[in-house]
Order: sequence, then structure tokens, then C-alpha cells
Amino acid sequence: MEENKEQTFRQKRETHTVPQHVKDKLKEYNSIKKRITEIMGDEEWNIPNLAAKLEMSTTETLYYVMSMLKFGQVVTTGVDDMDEYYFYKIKK
Amino acid sequence: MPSIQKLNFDAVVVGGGIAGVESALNIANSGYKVLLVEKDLTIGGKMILLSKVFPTLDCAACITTPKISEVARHPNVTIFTQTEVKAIHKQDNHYFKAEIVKHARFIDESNCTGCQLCEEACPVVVPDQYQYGMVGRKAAYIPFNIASPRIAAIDIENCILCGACEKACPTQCIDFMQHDEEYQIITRSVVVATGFNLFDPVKIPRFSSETAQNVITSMQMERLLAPTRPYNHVIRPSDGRIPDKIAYVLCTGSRDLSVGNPICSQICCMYSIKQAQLLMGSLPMADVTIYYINIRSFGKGFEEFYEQAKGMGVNFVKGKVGKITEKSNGNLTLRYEDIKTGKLKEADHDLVILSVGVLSNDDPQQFFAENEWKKDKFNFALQKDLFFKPSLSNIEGVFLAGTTSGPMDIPDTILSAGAASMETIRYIKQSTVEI
Amino acid sequence: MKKKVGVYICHCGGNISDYVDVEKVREAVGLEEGVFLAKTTIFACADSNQKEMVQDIVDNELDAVVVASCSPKLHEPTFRAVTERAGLNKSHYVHANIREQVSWPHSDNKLGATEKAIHIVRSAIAKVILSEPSEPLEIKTHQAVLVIGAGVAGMKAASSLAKMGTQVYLIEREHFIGGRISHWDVLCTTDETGKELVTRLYNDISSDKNITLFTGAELIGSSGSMGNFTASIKIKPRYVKSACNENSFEKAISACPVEVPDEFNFNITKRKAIYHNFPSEYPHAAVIDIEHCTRCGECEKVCPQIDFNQHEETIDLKVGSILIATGFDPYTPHEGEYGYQVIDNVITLPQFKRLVANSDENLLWKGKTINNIAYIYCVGSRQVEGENKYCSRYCCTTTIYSAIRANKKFENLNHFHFTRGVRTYGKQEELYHQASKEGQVFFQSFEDDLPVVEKHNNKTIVKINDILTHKMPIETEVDLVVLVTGMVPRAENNISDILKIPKGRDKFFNEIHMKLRPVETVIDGITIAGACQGPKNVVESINSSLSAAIKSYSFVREETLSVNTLTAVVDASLCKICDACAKACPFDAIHPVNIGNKEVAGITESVCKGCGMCLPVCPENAIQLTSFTDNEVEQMIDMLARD
Amino acid sequence: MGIPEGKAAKILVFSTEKISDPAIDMAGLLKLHYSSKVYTIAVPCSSMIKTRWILRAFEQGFDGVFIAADGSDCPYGESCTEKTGAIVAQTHAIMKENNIEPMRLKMAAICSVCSESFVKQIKSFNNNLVEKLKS
Amino acid sequence: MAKTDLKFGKKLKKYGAVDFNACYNCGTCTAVCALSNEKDSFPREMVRYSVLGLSEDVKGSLKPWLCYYCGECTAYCPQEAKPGELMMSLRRYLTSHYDWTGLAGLLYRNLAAYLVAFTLIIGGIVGLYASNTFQFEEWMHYGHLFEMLAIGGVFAVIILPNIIRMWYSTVWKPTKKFKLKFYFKAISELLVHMFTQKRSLSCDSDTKNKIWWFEHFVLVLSYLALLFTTVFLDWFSATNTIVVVAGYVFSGAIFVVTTDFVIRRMRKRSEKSTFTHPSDWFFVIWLMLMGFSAFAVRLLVDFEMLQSTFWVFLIHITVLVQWALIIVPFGKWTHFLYRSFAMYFDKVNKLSK
Repeated sequence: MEENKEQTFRQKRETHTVPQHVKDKLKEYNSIKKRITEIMGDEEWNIPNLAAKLEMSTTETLYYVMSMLKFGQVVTTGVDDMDEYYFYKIKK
Repeated sequence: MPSIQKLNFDAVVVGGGIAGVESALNIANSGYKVLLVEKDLTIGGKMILLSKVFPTLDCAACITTPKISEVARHPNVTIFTQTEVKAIHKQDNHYFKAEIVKHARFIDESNCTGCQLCEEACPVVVPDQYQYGMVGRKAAYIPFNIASPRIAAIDIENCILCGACEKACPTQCIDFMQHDEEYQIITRSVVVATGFNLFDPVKIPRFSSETAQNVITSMQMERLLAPTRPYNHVIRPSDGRIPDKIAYVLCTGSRDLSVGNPICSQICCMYSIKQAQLLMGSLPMADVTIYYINIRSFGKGFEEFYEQAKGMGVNFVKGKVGKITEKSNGNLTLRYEDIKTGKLKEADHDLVILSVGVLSNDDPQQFFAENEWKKDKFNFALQKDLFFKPSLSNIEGVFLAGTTSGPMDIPDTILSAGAASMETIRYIKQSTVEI
Repeated sequence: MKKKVGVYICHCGGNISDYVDVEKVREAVGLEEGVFLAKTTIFACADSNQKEMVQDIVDNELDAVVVASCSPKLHEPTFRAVTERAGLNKSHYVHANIREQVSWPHSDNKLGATEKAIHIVRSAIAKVILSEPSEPLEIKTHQAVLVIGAGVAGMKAASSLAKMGTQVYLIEREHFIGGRISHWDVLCTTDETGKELVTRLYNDISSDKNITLFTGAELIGSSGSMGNFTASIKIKPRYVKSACNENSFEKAISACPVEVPDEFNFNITKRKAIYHNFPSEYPHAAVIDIEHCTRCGECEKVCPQIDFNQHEETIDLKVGSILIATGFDPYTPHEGEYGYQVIDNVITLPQFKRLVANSDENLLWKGKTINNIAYIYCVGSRQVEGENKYCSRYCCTTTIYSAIRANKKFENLNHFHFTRGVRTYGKQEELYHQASKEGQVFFQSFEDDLPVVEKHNNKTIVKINDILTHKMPIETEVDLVVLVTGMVPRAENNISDILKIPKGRDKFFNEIHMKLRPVETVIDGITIAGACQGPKNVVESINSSLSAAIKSYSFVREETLSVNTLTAVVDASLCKICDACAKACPFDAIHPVNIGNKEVAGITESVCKGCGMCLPVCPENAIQLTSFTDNEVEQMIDMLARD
Repeated sequence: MGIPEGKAAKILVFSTEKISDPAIDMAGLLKLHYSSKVYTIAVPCSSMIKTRWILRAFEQGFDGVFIAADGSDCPYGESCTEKTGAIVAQTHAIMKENNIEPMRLKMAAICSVCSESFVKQIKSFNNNLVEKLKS
Repeated sequence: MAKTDLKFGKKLKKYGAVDFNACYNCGTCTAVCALSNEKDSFPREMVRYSVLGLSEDVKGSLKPWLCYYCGECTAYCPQEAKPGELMMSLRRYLTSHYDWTGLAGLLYRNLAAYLVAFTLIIGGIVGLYASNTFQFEEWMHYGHLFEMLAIGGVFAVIILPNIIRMWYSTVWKPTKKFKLKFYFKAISELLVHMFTQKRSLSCDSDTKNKIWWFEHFVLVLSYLALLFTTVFLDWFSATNTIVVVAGYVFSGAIFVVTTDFVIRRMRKRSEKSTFTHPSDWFFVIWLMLMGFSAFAVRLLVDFEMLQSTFWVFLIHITVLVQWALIIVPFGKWTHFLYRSFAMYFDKVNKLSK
């Protein structure tokens, strides 16, 4: 029984096909995440600067950075002098 | 196809929000067996998602969690989450037959420890519905930290069946072979605590909520302020900037015949004042302006709370906002008449919160179809005998708890749930039917 | 034996951790002697954390637990229950209040707050290490409930409790039941009248054998505690025998020469010293107002049922729980407030409602036909100068509804509402819409510029700088001014003194917690229902009354109730039986007993309430209170003092 | 001993579980600020406080002890005020004998909603202590 | 000090106002109105004055004329208080207030009076015809003469005094200032608004409104041009091809545009055409009839059939007389004039501030 349980996702594959858009979305997320990680490097970034570099809207950039923050891949390091934007950094 | 399972209860409580939880607890405490049915992954309803509650500023979680954990442990209460009520039929001899479907969670509920290792392992990220899409979540996930039950669930719609979670799970509780389970419940009584829906501001295009990122609803702001918040700070969704001119637009979708909801939602003034106070606390430099028609701070301690907000420097402007226009930098121009002076004004803000109103939830209409669930003219459940027995519905043996019968705040909801459970217990006690 | 203590420090989702460095607290207390584990948690009260605590206790064989979070009034019972579930005695749990008494009042001083939190948690640890296990006391409950006040909330609670099989004593201070609802005509938002509702409720209670109703009855004393109260009730006589003959009463009433203002109509009419119930009051009987009766004997001549020999009685009722539903009084404006008692056509809302109810074809005030009516809102509520800062909640709606109903009953009425912002919350908004549509006029002012009522040459004029018309000064000539008076707690209500129920800032009875325990008071076993807790409309009162009923029911449902009581304990070896403690005890719980041939002070556990009044008076320091022993208190002091 | 310049006095408050402690809680709820050197021990009734506890507090370094008494609201009966008063008087006498300033022990009735009054009382007590015990 | 007077609101209902009492003063109407601005905020102020019965403030205000009834305020009013319709009614009320004869008010409040007036004119024309004293040419001649006389007479006796009364109420009474130079300075305002109604273009910028404005613009120009052509160039008797063709074009344009307006009012698609007072119907229908009958008469002239179908000319002359004696001095036609003068006076008032 225990043995079988390990494999339930395989069994499920027989009856359930993963929709293409789900796979595409995952690819997209991972590629953007990779780009963000590369761009950010060791430096602190705020959302507008990062978005400009990514050539993506600030709204979307925020979504990705916040998700990465939630999953512990990014940390908040501080806030700029104008108290306008927070800085984020890749967590090493 | 697995066979339909049959269970008997004294009461079925539909809806696991605060009203349902309170009702279930009261009934169970009187020695009756209760089934609490919740369609979401967690009980706690809307209240558990809130930041703090007026007028005491207790954190919402501090109030909900003790009740929730009490109900979760109660020997007389069975909780079904992720479960839909398909139909409830009244039987001739004074009991109800309820058809319910418990959707597969793909997790063995009794073995999950909530360790979140599956969540860590899962590679899929999709917008988090509990955070109004402001941040992502995994396909294997726990809704939020204080969810009850605090166990994982697999979002099969977005799962790529990679098996990472199954490999990561230390208790082998992930089971992709789970199916939806059908139940037939025999019960003597039903408590409807299905709660309310929030007004969708997309129905008012002149508020630009669909196009302007920085026009958000009050529920989104609750999330931004809550301990289980999507961002770690209060920042605006368009670009992560810390807002410093914040506006509240009261009566969005309430007291408004032009959107078909003529009644007052009873809570928006107060939750907006509360949020304003919290914002003043977390963003001391920010200006918060509340645009209102009438401030309805009518409950115990509410007026004092309103005065307190004024004292803290929250700016109250009498006048309903007519139009919100987005500017290129994401800031917003609000057009309103300042009633005090009678002049049309325009004001710029960098974050606008639409204090959306309370609408009825029409779910009961679906599952009570054949018994003719009756509604009042505002689409809320009909209270058959308003003064004598406010929690009576038009169907004998079916009782109304909380916002099913109209907008109310949390204290009123709890009192209403208390009344509903009292009537339910009385009804069960008097019914002599053997089931 | 050294105890292994587990310490949990709660973030309270920022409520604490925003001001107190919880990690620092954890580090500091983690080093204390006896502390086996110290953790921080976002929400200590969350179910998941509770489970984790149970797991920790079991896995690590902890002996005692401290949670530092909000006030013990909120969550001490929660965590006591957690430790009990893990198999510990509930005394081995101590709660440290680092929210209400640390993070909130010291939000201006984060360092100080953290420092204070560390001290408080340390003292809690010190206490829990010294704690002795205690066993709950089983007490036999009186399966009966005393309901005070036979208004809508009291009657509803009484009838619900009785239907659950509980014995109910329903006492009403007046000679007639019905409370405030009996005064009102049609209740918003239905067509049902107060009379109809009261009749239904009365039929319900009078037909139930589980309910004993006492009218003219007042609570004058109470002793005992949850499950076991003895309430002393004083019952005023009616001076009229209950067997009643309609005709002879009518004769007696017309014979009576004494006329006094009728409080049922809020003094706009007069009644005799012997009077009848109104159609909306029960029981259907007459009563003599002995204060105003001159004993002229005219009534006795025509009515054989009069009996001046009846006298006041006092009875004791044994009950397990007390439900208070004493309701409210309408605010009485002071002389000159918007012309009250100075201008002859200024009346209060209750008076107006009685006027409308009592008038048939024409609405007359002092013989003159009324066409234009001004309503001045928030009289006695939302006061800037006075004490009543609160909103009375029901007045906006009830005034608007009264005006709408008056329009249905009389022709050619114009209504002018001088508001502070209309608060017809919820579905009641519909009434505001309807009233406006009917052409009723609403003005508004803020608290800093209120309307003025003036009389010039026999004309009554209301002036306002109307903010809805860019503060334009506007005057309106009216025939009648109605002061929309708010709710205040019942006057001459010494129940809070007798039962020791605390009042809130608004002087209404205070619940323990608006959301967690909205109908309970700090005195276990005593619940509050309806408008005595705060302004409410009828539906809200009924909801609160049923909630209170179910809570009271929980105290009397079982034959026994297990309670945690603190008790005083005498160290027999030290006691020299001087009698000082027995004298100090307010509950007569201390009597001499023989222990091993020695006469010492003995404490009756079931009577002792754990107030500790006997402690300081003992010259030998022979008495200790459980959970507050010298050792415990002094250790706590030491820990708080430690640098 | 003495209170250094610019520092607040260290005060031990005996509050009562049902009456004055809720008022102190409410002071927090209303965000009324007072010195963080004020510590509270809640007991069932103010008339149970032993003199030796108070003396212990002074011994251990508290500058002042404040008894937030039930007053006439006491759930255990009317005699509370009088009894608490007696304890204070007795303690004052012992304090005098031991050369402890009697003003370092103060009693005031704090009702269950007297948050503002509590904060006011504790502030003035602190000021008096600081004045008296300046080092 | 202002005094409340609930009779005023009841009076306004006779001019077509409905439900404005339901207003709870949220200001949405003002906030959504594209023509409203900080200096001139409406319509809520007008709604408020009407509810309280502050008739003096209403009479002294030019704001009702600043509104072009796009209908947004009514569409978004959360209380369904129909502020747009109130503004329309206030214009009717003000028209009768300015009118010294009192006839405008009588006609607005009373449909029967309208019908009687129309019938009397029909009777007069038919009577004249039946009396047989006129020949065909005489009809044509006197008809033409009547037009000139009517224009001059109505203007001198009714319209001019009414405009002066309007000036008295809205400029002199509230401000008590008179500086001639401001009147010269502001004159362009009058002309521009009279011919273009350009203000209405600022009403919500959707294309439908632009079409409406264009149609309206065409109508105004065609109307004025046709007036000029028939009166001064004596179109029916003219032989100059340019004049003849221009007449056809103008009358045709009037006919087409007004037909579209009538259809809109019948369909009630947009907010502004939901409510229609009898005076609105008369205005568009008579304009339509005028365009059509003028077109028909000229056509018959050109085909030399007019003599045999003389009744067509009689219809035309009847419509014309009704138009000139009823609708122009007392009906909705005056709005065209008062609106332009309102802009003019408003400018004057602002300059003198």
C-alpha cells in the first residue's frame, strides 16, 4: 500500500491530462524568475528600476518579486531616502 | 463510481464563517450532533481574512481562531471543508435530506501535519485567490497560516502532476487518486450561514477599478493590512510604491439604486475608519481621506471610534466621489462635490480604496429550489417573523444566522448566530421524529 | 521536583511584535531556569499553534506552560484548555499580558516595551514554577434562571429558556409587563404594532408552566455565585385583588379624585391614582399608585376588589443564572435644551409617538392643528458637551418611520428633519429614501453648529446653517418641535450595585468582549440582553436576548457545574484561632474546626469565593490563597524588580 | 538609592482581576501611554494584599507601589474599600518605622473603565516619586 | 434669512419635475457632470434649492441654462432623483418666470391651453380661407408679410422685455452692478453660443453626443438660414436658382434632423430622451412640419401645382403662424435664446466679480 502511494501522481496521469496553458504558465514564471535573479545579482533593486530593466510592467514585476519574497527567494533590505520604494535583494 | 455515504445529524450548518462556527458551537454545546459544511478550503469565512476589527482593534484572527479551534475540536461537530451543498429536500415527516459533495483535496486530511514541505517542493506558481491575486501561491498549498484545518490541498486545475509534493511529503498523505465523495445527510434542522458577497466595483466603470491598478477594494486593503498579508508592507499594487495620499470611496455599490442595491451595507463606514486608523499607524506620513455621504457609526463604541479617527487626523470629506481617472504615473484624480461648500472639486491620490458594499449570497436559492427559499426585496433571506423570531426562514426547520438575512457587523452577526442556534436547539428539542 | 516549562511568545500578528522585539524576549526568557523551550508564534491562539503546543507538551514532557500574549481576559481560558488537553493540570498554566499592558500602552517606547515584556514573562515563569495543581469544584446548580425585566428582550429570553425545560422566574419592576415596546405603535420596519408583539410574547410566557412571572417586583439583594445564586426579590402590592370585574374597576377609576401625569404617555396625558393597563400592557388588571393615593376611599365604595391591606413581600429565589434585560430610558432633555420645557410646543420623540398613537382624525397639540413638524436629532446622543458620546442607533430610523406613519394617518403634514447625518443603516435605508421621496425635508449640521429653536411672536422657528446647502442659514416655521431623544440606561437601576456588574464608558452594562463573549459579564453566570447593554432596535434586542438565553442555559443545563475557584487555605500549624479571619470574611466561610485536637479556623470550600480578604488580617500569616501564595507573589515581585 | 535624572520611577501596581485590571487593559486599548517601568500584578481583590508583599517590593527596588483598588465596585462586597484602606494605613505605619517614605505607597480606586484616570494617577505618582527620590 | 417653502417644489412638478425630493445630497450628479466646475457647480445645488423651496435663489441663478441635459446625472443618481429632468423643468419654470405675459407658464402647466391656442389658430386660418376674401397671390403676399411682422412684433413685444426681465433677475438683482464695458467684452460669448452651442460639446465625450451636437448645429444653422431665405429673400416667390436650391437644402435639413429627434424621443434610448414634456414634442414636431411643409410648398411652386393644391400652403401657413405666435415666444424656442443670454450674463457676472 505504502509503495503504491508514492506513485499516485503517476496513476493520476493516466486519467488526467495537464492542460497546455498550465505548462506554459509554469515555463513563463520560471523564465521570468530566472531573469529577475540574473538581473538582480547581488544588488538592491526597487520595483520601477527592475521593471525598466525587465521591460515589464511595474504591476507584473511586483507580482513576481512579491511571490519570490513569499517563497523566501528574495528579501527586503530597506527603503529609499524618499520613503517611496522598498529595496529587494536575492536571498543568498 | 463510489457509493453515496449516509450520515445522520441533528443539525447541518451551511457556511463555516463566523456565524456558522458560532451556531455550530452553540448547538454542539447543547449536546447535539452538528455537521458544519464549508465550500472553501478553510473555515473562518471572510472574517479570518480581515486585519483587525472595529471598534476594539483586536486582530480578527484573535477573535476567530479560538472559536475556530474550539469548533474544530468539538466532539459533537463534524466539519466538511471544500464541500458543496447540492440540494436540501424537506421530507414530509419533519426532517431534511441533504445531498452534498465533498471535493477531493488530494490530501489525506488526518495525516497532514501542515509542515508545508509539499508547498516548498511544488514548482507551480499561480495567483493566490486568498490574496486577491496580489501575490502567487503554489499548486500544493495551505491557504494561509491561520487556516483551519491547517493542512495542504492540491489545486488540481493547475497541477502539472510532477510528483514533487508526493516525494517531499514526510507522512505520505498526498493522494492523487482521491475522488469527490457524495454524501446523503439526514438532519433534523438546517442553519443557513452562507454569508454575503461583496459588490464588484467593475459594475461602476466610472471608478476605473478594472483598468487602474491603484484602485482597489476594501477587502484587498484588509489583506494588505492583515498579518497574513501578501506584501510585507503597505505598498500600492501598480508599482510597489509606499502610498502617501490615500482615499476611501464610501458607498461603493451601497445606497445606490443605479446599481440595484438601495440599502446601506452597515459595515463600510466602520471598516474604512478602522483601516484609516491602521494606515495612520503603519504609514505615519500618509494622508488618509474618507469621502462619505453619511458616517454610520451607530454601534457600541463606534461613534467614539469615529471621533478617535478624526482626532488622529483622518480627513473626512462629505461628498460622494463621482469619477476616478487614472493618470500616467498611476495616481488617480477623484472628482466629487464638496457638500460643505457646494463646490465641485478634484483631488489627486496615489491609492484609492473602494469601500464596497454587502450583497446577498444566492447559494441557498440553489440548494433549496424545491422548497421555495423566499427572499426579501433586497435579495436577502426572508425573515418570516421579524420581531418574534428573527432567525426563522420561510421553511420550517431552516434557520438563518448572520448576514444571510441582511448586512451586519461582527457583533451583530454573533448575536444573530446565537439567536439562530437557540431557535434551532428549541426546534430539535421539540421535534420528536426519530431519524 | 524541577518543572520543565514551555514558553510561547505571541506576535499577535503585529499587535505585539510591532512594538516588542519578541525574538529578544524569547532569547532572554529562554535562559531562565526551568525553561525548557521558548518559542515565538504569529498567533498563539491559532488552532495550528494550539496543536503544536499540545505536541510540544507531550513530546517534551513539559510540566508547565506560559503564553505571553493578549490580556488573560481574552485567551487565558483558551490556553488553559490547551494545557489540559495535553494532560497538564490547568494551574500549571500562567498567562502573561504583553499586549494590553505592554505593546499597546508603550507603543511609543519599543525598547522599554521589550524590557517590560521580558520582566513580565519572567515573573509568569516564576509563578508557574511554583504553581500547585488544583481540582475543579463540582457544584450543584439550581436549574432555574432569573430574568430581570419583562420587556421584549426579557420575555423572549424567558420563553425560550422555558421551552428548553428550564424553570424561569421573570421579574418586572412595573406592575405591567411589555417594557418600552408597549409604548410604541407600529414598529419599524413592519406593520406589526408594539401591542401585537407584546401580546404574542405575553401569550407565550403566560401559557408556559415553567415561567413564574412577578410584576411590581424588584431585585434587592443577591448572594452566591454561578450555578448557585440566591436572589432577594421585593414585591410591591397592587392593592387590588386579582379576581377582577371590569365594570367595578371602571367605576373605581372614575371615582378616584386624584389625577397625576401618565408616565405611559410620557406625561402628555393624565391618569388617576387607580389605573388600568394600556391595551399593550399585561396582565389585564388594575393597580393603585400608592404614592399618589390619598386614601380617600372613593374607589373602595364602588369596587369590592380594592384591598389596602395588601403589603410588600420579600421572597428569595434560588437560581443558577441571572439574565439582565432591564432595557433603557429615553433621554430626558434638560430644561432649555432646544427650548424643552421653555417653549410650549417642544416635545420629545416618545411623547410624539404617543401623541400620534392617541390621536385619531387630527393631529392636535394643545388644541392647535399640527401641519409642520421639526425633528431635532441627536438630542442626548453624540453629545459634544454632555456625557453621552455614543450614537443611540435606533433614533434616526424610528423618527423617519414615525413621520412616514404619521403621513399615512393624517393629512397635510410637512416634516423637517434637522439631522447630524442620517443613520438609517442596513435595510432601514429604504425608509429614508421613502421619506425623502414623500417630500420630507432633511437638513444637516455638524456638532459644532447645531440648529436653534426660537419662539418669536407666537411663531416657533428652527434655524440651521445647513451644510447640505453650503451652510446657508435657513429658517423654518413649524407648529411642533420633536426632540429625537436617544437611549440612556434605565434610571434608578441599582442592579449593577447588587450584582456587581461593571458599566462601560457609556454607562450601559458592559459585556466581557463584544465579539467573543458579547452577552456575558465579568460575573460568571450573569448575562445581559437587549438595550441594557447598549442601544438596540427590536430585532437586535431579540437576537441579543436569545444569545443571552442560550448562554444562561449553558449554566443551568446540567445538574452540576464544575468551577475553578480560588480558595483560602489555613496552615493549621500556625493558626491560633483569633477569629480575625472569620470577621473579615464577607461570605461567612470561616468557622472553627478541630484538626488533630486543635481548634483552628476552617474554610468551607464551596462557600469561599477566593477574595483573599482574610489573608492580610491574620496576625500569624497562617492563611494563603491558592495561586496567590506568599511564595508565588513574592517571586513575581522579585522577577519584576530584577534588573 | 534614588532615581537617576531623566528616568522614570519603577512602580509596582496591584490591580484587581475584575475591576481595575480591565481598566488598565483598556488604557492599552485606547493607546494611552504611560511609563514602561510600571508593572502590574493582578489579584482577585485589593483587600487581600499583604503588607509583606508591599515591603518586599520596596526591598527589591521598586520606587513605589500603587494599589489600584476596587473601591465600591468590588464584587466581593462593600467592605473592600475599608479593608484595603486599613492595609494601606497599617503598611504606612510600618514603612515609617523602617524609614521608608510613606508616599511611596499610594492607593486609589480605579473603576473598570477608569483608564484615563489610571494613567493620570500613575503619571502624577511617578512625578511625585521622581521629585522625592531624586538621586 | 432664507425660508423653507414646500409649495415651490409642488409647483415645479407642474413643469415636469419628478422625484427630485428623493435626493440625499451625495453630490454624484455634480461630480459626474462634465459641464460642472468649481465655479459653477450643479445640478445638486439646484436640486437642493428646489427641495427647500428657495425660489429666489432659483430665479437668480443662471445654472439651469448651463446644463445641456446629457443625462449622466440622472443615469448615475443613486436615489433616482432625476436631477437632469429637474434642470429641464427649472428651465421651463424660468422661461415662464421671465415671461411678462404669463402665457408661457400657462402653456407649460396646462396642455389644454396649448391645444386651445393651436386650435384657435387653425380656426382663424380656416375661417379666413372660408371667408373667401383672399386670392392665392394675396395669401402668398400676406403670408410673407406676416412672417416679417411676426418676427419683429414678437421680438419687440415679448422676447426683448423677457430678456430684460431675465437680466434683472439674474444680473441686476443678485449683483446690483452695471458696467457697460463688460457687456461689450462678453458679447462674443452670446454670439458663439447662440450659433454653435459649443458648450454642449463638453458633455460626455462619447460619439453619440457628438452626432447629436452636429445634428443640432445643422438644425440651428438651417433654421436661421431658412428664416433668412424665406423672409428676406422671399423664397417662395424667388426665381434665383441659388436661393431656390438653398431653400430646399435648408428645409430638407430641418426635416431630416427633426425627424431623427422625434424618433429618438419615441425610442427613449438615452437618458436625455426618456422624459418628454408636451412642449418638447410640439417643438420638434412643429419644426419638422415646418421644414416639410416649406419643402413641399416650394416643390409645388416649382412644379406650378400650388394653386391646385392650395391646402398644402394653408397647412404651411398654419404651422408657421402657430410656430411664430406660440412656440417662438412662449415655447421651447426661447431656450435657444435664454441659453445664449445665460452664457452672456454669466460672463458679465464673472467679469464684474
